[in-house]
Amino acid sequence: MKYLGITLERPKIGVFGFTGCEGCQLQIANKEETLKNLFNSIEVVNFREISSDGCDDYDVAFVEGSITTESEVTRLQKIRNQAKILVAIGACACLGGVNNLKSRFPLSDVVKEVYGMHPVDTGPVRRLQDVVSVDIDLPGCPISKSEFEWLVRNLVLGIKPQFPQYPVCVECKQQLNSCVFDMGMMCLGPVTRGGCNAICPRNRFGCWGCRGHSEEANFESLMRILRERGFEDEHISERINFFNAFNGIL
Amino acid sequence: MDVKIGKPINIAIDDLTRVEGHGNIKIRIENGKLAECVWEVVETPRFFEVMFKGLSIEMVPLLAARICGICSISHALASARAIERALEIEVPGPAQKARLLAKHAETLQSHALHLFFLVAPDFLNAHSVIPIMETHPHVVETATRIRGFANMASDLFGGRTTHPMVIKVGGLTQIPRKRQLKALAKDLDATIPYLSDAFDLFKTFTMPDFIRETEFVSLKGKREYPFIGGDLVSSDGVVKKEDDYLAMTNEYFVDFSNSKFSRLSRESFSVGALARFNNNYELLHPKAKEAAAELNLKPGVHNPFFHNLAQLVECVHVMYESKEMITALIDSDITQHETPYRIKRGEGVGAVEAPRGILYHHYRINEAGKIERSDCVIPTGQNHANIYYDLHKLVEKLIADGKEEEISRLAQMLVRAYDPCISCSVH
Amino acid sequence: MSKPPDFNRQTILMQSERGFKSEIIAAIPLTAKEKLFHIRICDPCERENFTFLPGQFIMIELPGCGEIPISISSSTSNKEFLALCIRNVGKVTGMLHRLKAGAIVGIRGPFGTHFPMEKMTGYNVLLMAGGLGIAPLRAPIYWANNHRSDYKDIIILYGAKEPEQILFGYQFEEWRTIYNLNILTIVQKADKRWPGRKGIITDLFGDIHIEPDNTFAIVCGPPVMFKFVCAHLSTLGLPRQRMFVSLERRMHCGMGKCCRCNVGSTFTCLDGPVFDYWTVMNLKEAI
Amino acid sequence: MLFKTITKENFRNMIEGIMENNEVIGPKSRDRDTKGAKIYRFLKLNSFDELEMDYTRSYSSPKNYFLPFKEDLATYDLRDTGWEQEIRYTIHPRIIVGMRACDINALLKLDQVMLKSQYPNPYYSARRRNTVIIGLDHEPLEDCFCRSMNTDTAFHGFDLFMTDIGEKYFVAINSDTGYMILNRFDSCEVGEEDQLLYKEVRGRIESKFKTQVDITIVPELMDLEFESDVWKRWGDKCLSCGSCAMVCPTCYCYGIEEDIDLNFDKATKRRFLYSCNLLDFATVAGGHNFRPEAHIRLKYRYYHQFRGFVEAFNQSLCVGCNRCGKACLAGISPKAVIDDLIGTEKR
Ligand SMILES: Cc1cc2nc3c(=O)[nH]c(=O)nc-3n(C[C@H](O)[C@H](O)[C@H](O)COP(=O)(O)OP(=O)(O)OC[C@H]3O[C@@H](n4cnc5c(N)ncnc54)[C@H](O)[C@@H]3O)c2cc1C
Ligand code: SF4
Ligand code: SF4
Ligand code: SF4
Repeated sequence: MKYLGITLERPKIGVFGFTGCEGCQLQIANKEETLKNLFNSIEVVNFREISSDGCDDYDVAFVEGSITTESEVTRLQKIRNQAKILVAIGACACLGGVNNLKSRFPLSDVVKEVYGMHPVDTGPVRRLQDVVSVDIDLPGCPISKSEFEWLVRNLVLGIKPQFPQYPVCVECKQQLNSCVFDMGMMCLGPVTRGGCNAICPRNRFGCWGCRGHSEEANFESLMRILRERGFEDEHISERINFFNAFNGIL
Repeated sequence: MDVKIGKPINIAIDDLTRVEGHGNIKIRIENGKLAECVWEVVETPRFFEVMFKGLSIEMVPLLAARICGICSISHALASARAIERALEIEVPGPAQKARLLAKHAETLQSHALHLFFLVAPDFLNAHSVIPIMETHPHVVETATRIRGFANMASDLFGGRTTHPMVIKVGGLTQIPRKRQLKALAKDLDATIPYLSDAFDLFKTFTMPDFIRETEFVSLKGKREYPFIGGDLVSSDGVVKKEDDYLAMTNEYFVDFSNSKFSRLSRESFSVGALARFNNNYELLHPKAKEAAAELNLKPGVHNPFFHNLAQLVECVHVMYESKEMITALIDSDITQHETPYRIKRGEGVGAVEAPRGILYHHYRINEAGKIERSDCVIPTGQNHANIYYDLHKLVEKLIADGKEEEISRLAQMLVRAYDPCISCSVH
Repeated sequence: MSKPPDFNRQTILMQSERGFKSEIIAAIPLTAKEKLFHIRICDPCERENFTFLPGQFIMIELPGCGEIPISISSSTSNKEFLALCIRNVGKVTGMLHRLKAGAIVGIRGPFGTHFPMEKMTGYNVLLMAGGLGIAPLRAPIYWANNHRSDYKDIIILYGAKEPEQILFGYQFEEWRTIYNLNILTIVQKADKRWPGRKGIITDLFGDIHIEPDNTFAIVCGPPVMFKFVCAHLSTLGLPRQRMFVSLERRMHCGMGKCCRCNVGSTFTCLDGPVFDYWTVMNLKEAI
Repeated sequence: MLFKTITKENFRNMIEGIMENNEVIGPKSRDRDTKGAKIYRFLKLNSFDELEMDYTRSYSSPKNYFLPFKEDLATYDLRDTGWEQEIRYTIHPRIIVGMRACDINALLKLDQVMLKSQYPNPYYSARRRNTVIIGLDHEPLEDCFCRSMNTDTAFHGFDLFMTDIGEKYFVAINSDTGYMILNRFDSCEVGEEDQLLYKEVRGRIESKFKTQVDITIVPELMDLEFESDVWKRWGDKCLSCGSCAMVCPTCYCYGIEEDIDLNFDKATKRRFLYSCNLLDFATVAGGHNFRPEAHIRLKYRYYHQFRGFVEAFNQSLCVGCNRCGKACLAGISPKAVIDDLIGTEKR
């Protein structure tokens, strides 16, 4: 592959999963129409979910899931040491994601509730960046294939990708959606990072903030708006903490 | 027969590939005897049952979907159904149809992913689908077409391919417009011919010869091949009500697995495509029955490798049934898509046939509309024990047949045939 | 306010949307961050017709990567190629720095206003640049040389952070001797090997004599520099309308459509980037 | 100007006739708000019955049919060191039914920038020339202030403009295309009674304006009150979400992005509408942001609308539809901000 005379290297990539639903990894294999081109521009050297071929010679590691055990920490550190670029994919890896909902209860109670006396290894929910340094956060729950491909194109070109700084509302308006607030629903679109084409409001469903907060989001104003519209704090807090994207607001 | 007192064989497959989640196979053969054979589930648990606690019911389908990246629609449906039963409300007819269509889309998506991307490489001597793109482009094209339709349908009925947001307590946030349905029907018509390519391919694969008498558990269909709700049935004759699922699953702990094991009439039982096929064959779409005949597949199969073929037959079933349902939707009034509800204290179970087998969600709601207790029983969780005992028998058979060199490959293929969804089972 | 050269409608469409294919004929490293690109419009006819005035800029495009505004830093009489001095700061500039001679890029333009060289006839010209600000000053310097007899004294004051960051230092001697200009440099930080002056650019005012009634000034550099320098010049008695600055703004079109470069009620790409300082003072949030 | 009338029945025939071979855009509703009122948007119509002639105000303006939210400007075939560019401005003819006077006036303002300036925008121009506009009068809503902006009536910029006079529409014809379309279907000459009815309707419309915004000294105030804490007050509420600019019929700020395909042999240059309220609108190389704070960006939007555009074209950019005020969750509306600036709003 060449671009304006520069030979482009196919980056060697590895895809790894930690504590998560593997939905993000699945997105990578999903929408096969472009799969062939995708594999033409990258070399997949480690992707357990779809391939038995596995080696540890990768440049870019895509890592899904949050970190909840010590053995995961060690595994992640190994990946970090190998990869030139480490990309956190999905809400679990970038934010902690829904996994963090368990943190509302003491850890010992959590284990007892599900496993009784049966011993299991688990710990607090950590984002990848709580454990190692992360180069790029690819947000979403799940990630979108088109954004993943866009990221790959940037990586191949050697460009640091610039994610939208603006909130979901921009794209929501561009879809000509009716604002779900007008229909009496709550939405975190005004403070959530855009880039998903407002897929939830498009489906008549408020945004839950899976992509993390937008740059310099105006939380105070949103809280005022939500309260004015009669949403109760308890309800708001539930929504805001769902993906662990807005720590400490409520 | 030569009695070989061979070298000890040690097979340790860490992180089995081409399955969802993390699981290990450990096999040790000493003095020509099976000394150890375990199916280890090492996935880290996420404690969904705790995560649900205290949440409002409206968030439940959303969170439930995150249990699994592949069968998120099933989880959303099972949880919504459980809550709706707790609230004692009925979802409007068109929404029920649309939900079933979403379900079908997922079944197709999941089966096609498994068959073409995860299973086919074993039969085509490849490590993954990537080299197959070069060597067998038509295989990939068939998969792409079928999954392309499935993706389009789940975008339409679920909002996106994974983690649907359209499925909500009481119905759906919206129902596709007729124009969209017509476009989908057209795409489906163009996709159905590709099924025969899939059949041509799978007819060339010989499933390994292995039989272990098994109890099969599934939903019990009344008039239709069952996917959402209804009675529970086992091939050993057990029939139970949906609410009585605990009597069907009987979960217990083993020390080498983070997922629970299950049993019913025997040491283990099996759920999934083969169980549905065996228990509800009569209710399959005529086209699917034809397809089964083409593969020489008759109800009462006890070879676990035939899970693959049963999945293929189900692909036929869901595609033809989807076609009929879409046509029916286009011809009917589809404006009603949700039932308003009042929050009240209650308890409910929702059973749904996920691609990998029967899935149960169970919630208790307090008067404020918050979840008090929840329980989810995952198909792969129910299959773990069966996989474990199958593995034993398979390895013993291979030792007896003197085919030790086959053990590793066939053991992996066996586990893969169940299409396990491990992270889901350790939710 | 002066308008850019007039085009007929056809060329406007051509230039504004299509642009010219151009070949990089040389990419010369100047410092660690800056490179000088020589770019030649591929089509000989288009090359011949391409004219610009000192201070104007072009949009340079790498298809699939992006398009950015860059000042032209070559002589208006150079018909062979355009020189662009580009600092590597991000996506497009970074990619440009990786390109080798032979690569084809797109250019649109020229856009914007120019330094009114014609008005300066008979005057002293004081050119002041900070850092990369020297890039847009090369065109007026060449112009002044080409019309040397039109102007009286020409003085260049150039300030940089460190000696290693001085741009075009290799030309200073030529400018001094052959072009007959006076050029003074100053750096903020340097070790002992630096024989020249240390300090900020306004320190150089002590070294030169400015006749306020007889001088035009051109100032290019970071916004903070305008403030100090222009304030200083006005205390010396230089009218603000005889000081010219070049503003930097974000730009996506160069044609007054994208509004990104809008300051107050003015578009930097149409009414600028070259403004006289009086106008700038009257623009809200200009500096 | 020529005037005719057309019966509602014939109007239906006309639209259906046009629809056979052309794309027709009109107000449609899908959702209802909490009070049960319909929420309208301009969308492609598949049948006449989808067209809602009694619509109030579309949530978003039909601007996007002239300046799409995203638009490919050029495509490239990349090869080795070079590339070939392809630009196409061809556009299929399109009919927009039901545009309000304010929206038509908004187009006229955009024309100033996009057609009549030094560098005409060929993409806009192609869309503008290939779009037939059929306007429609309506009674003002509570918060419409187009009257104050002098955009409550349209005298040009459309092909046909209709006023509902009961059984019939009273039609103003402003272009040859409009004339030809109307002539192909049964229309009638304007009778005395029609004229009376028309006057009555116009009178009724005019009497119903409730919201007034006094903009006489606003351009000056923009400069005088540049440092006023009015801006800070409203800016603190601003979510910097860009909704106002997206729904606005005249906001036209945009950005360019380029993209390359996975084979690295095709590239696209794309324009996307942007908003000056978005955080990175004015950042430049080196990370410097000329408008880092929400209130500065908010002020800038008003500055451009009520001061910058006035200086350039002797008219405000705002047409008074109050779509931005409606769309803004934080309740920032031109009326409120300007009143506050003038000092008429109780502080
Ligand atoms: C009239 C004018 C003349 C200029 N002349 C020169 C010159 O001669 N030499 C030189 O090196 N630079 C010059 N610049 C600056 C140059 O345009 C920016 O360095 C360039 O746009 C950065 O692009 P990038 O893709 O490399 O950076 P990006 O990776 O896009 O971003 C890096 C930073 O640049 C900002 N940026 C992005 N696009 C633009 C844009 N279109 N305009 C301004 N900032 C932007 C971003 O906000 C970001 O902060 C000039 C700018 C203007 C307005
Ligand atoms: S981010 Fe969402 S989709 Fe991705 S792994 Fe986590 S739960 Fe699954
Ligand atoms: S629905 Fe949400 S994202 Fe869309 S405009 Fe309204 S608040 Fe913004
Ligand atoms: S709308 Fe919100 S919740 Fe939905 S995908 Fe976008 S960021 Fe995530």
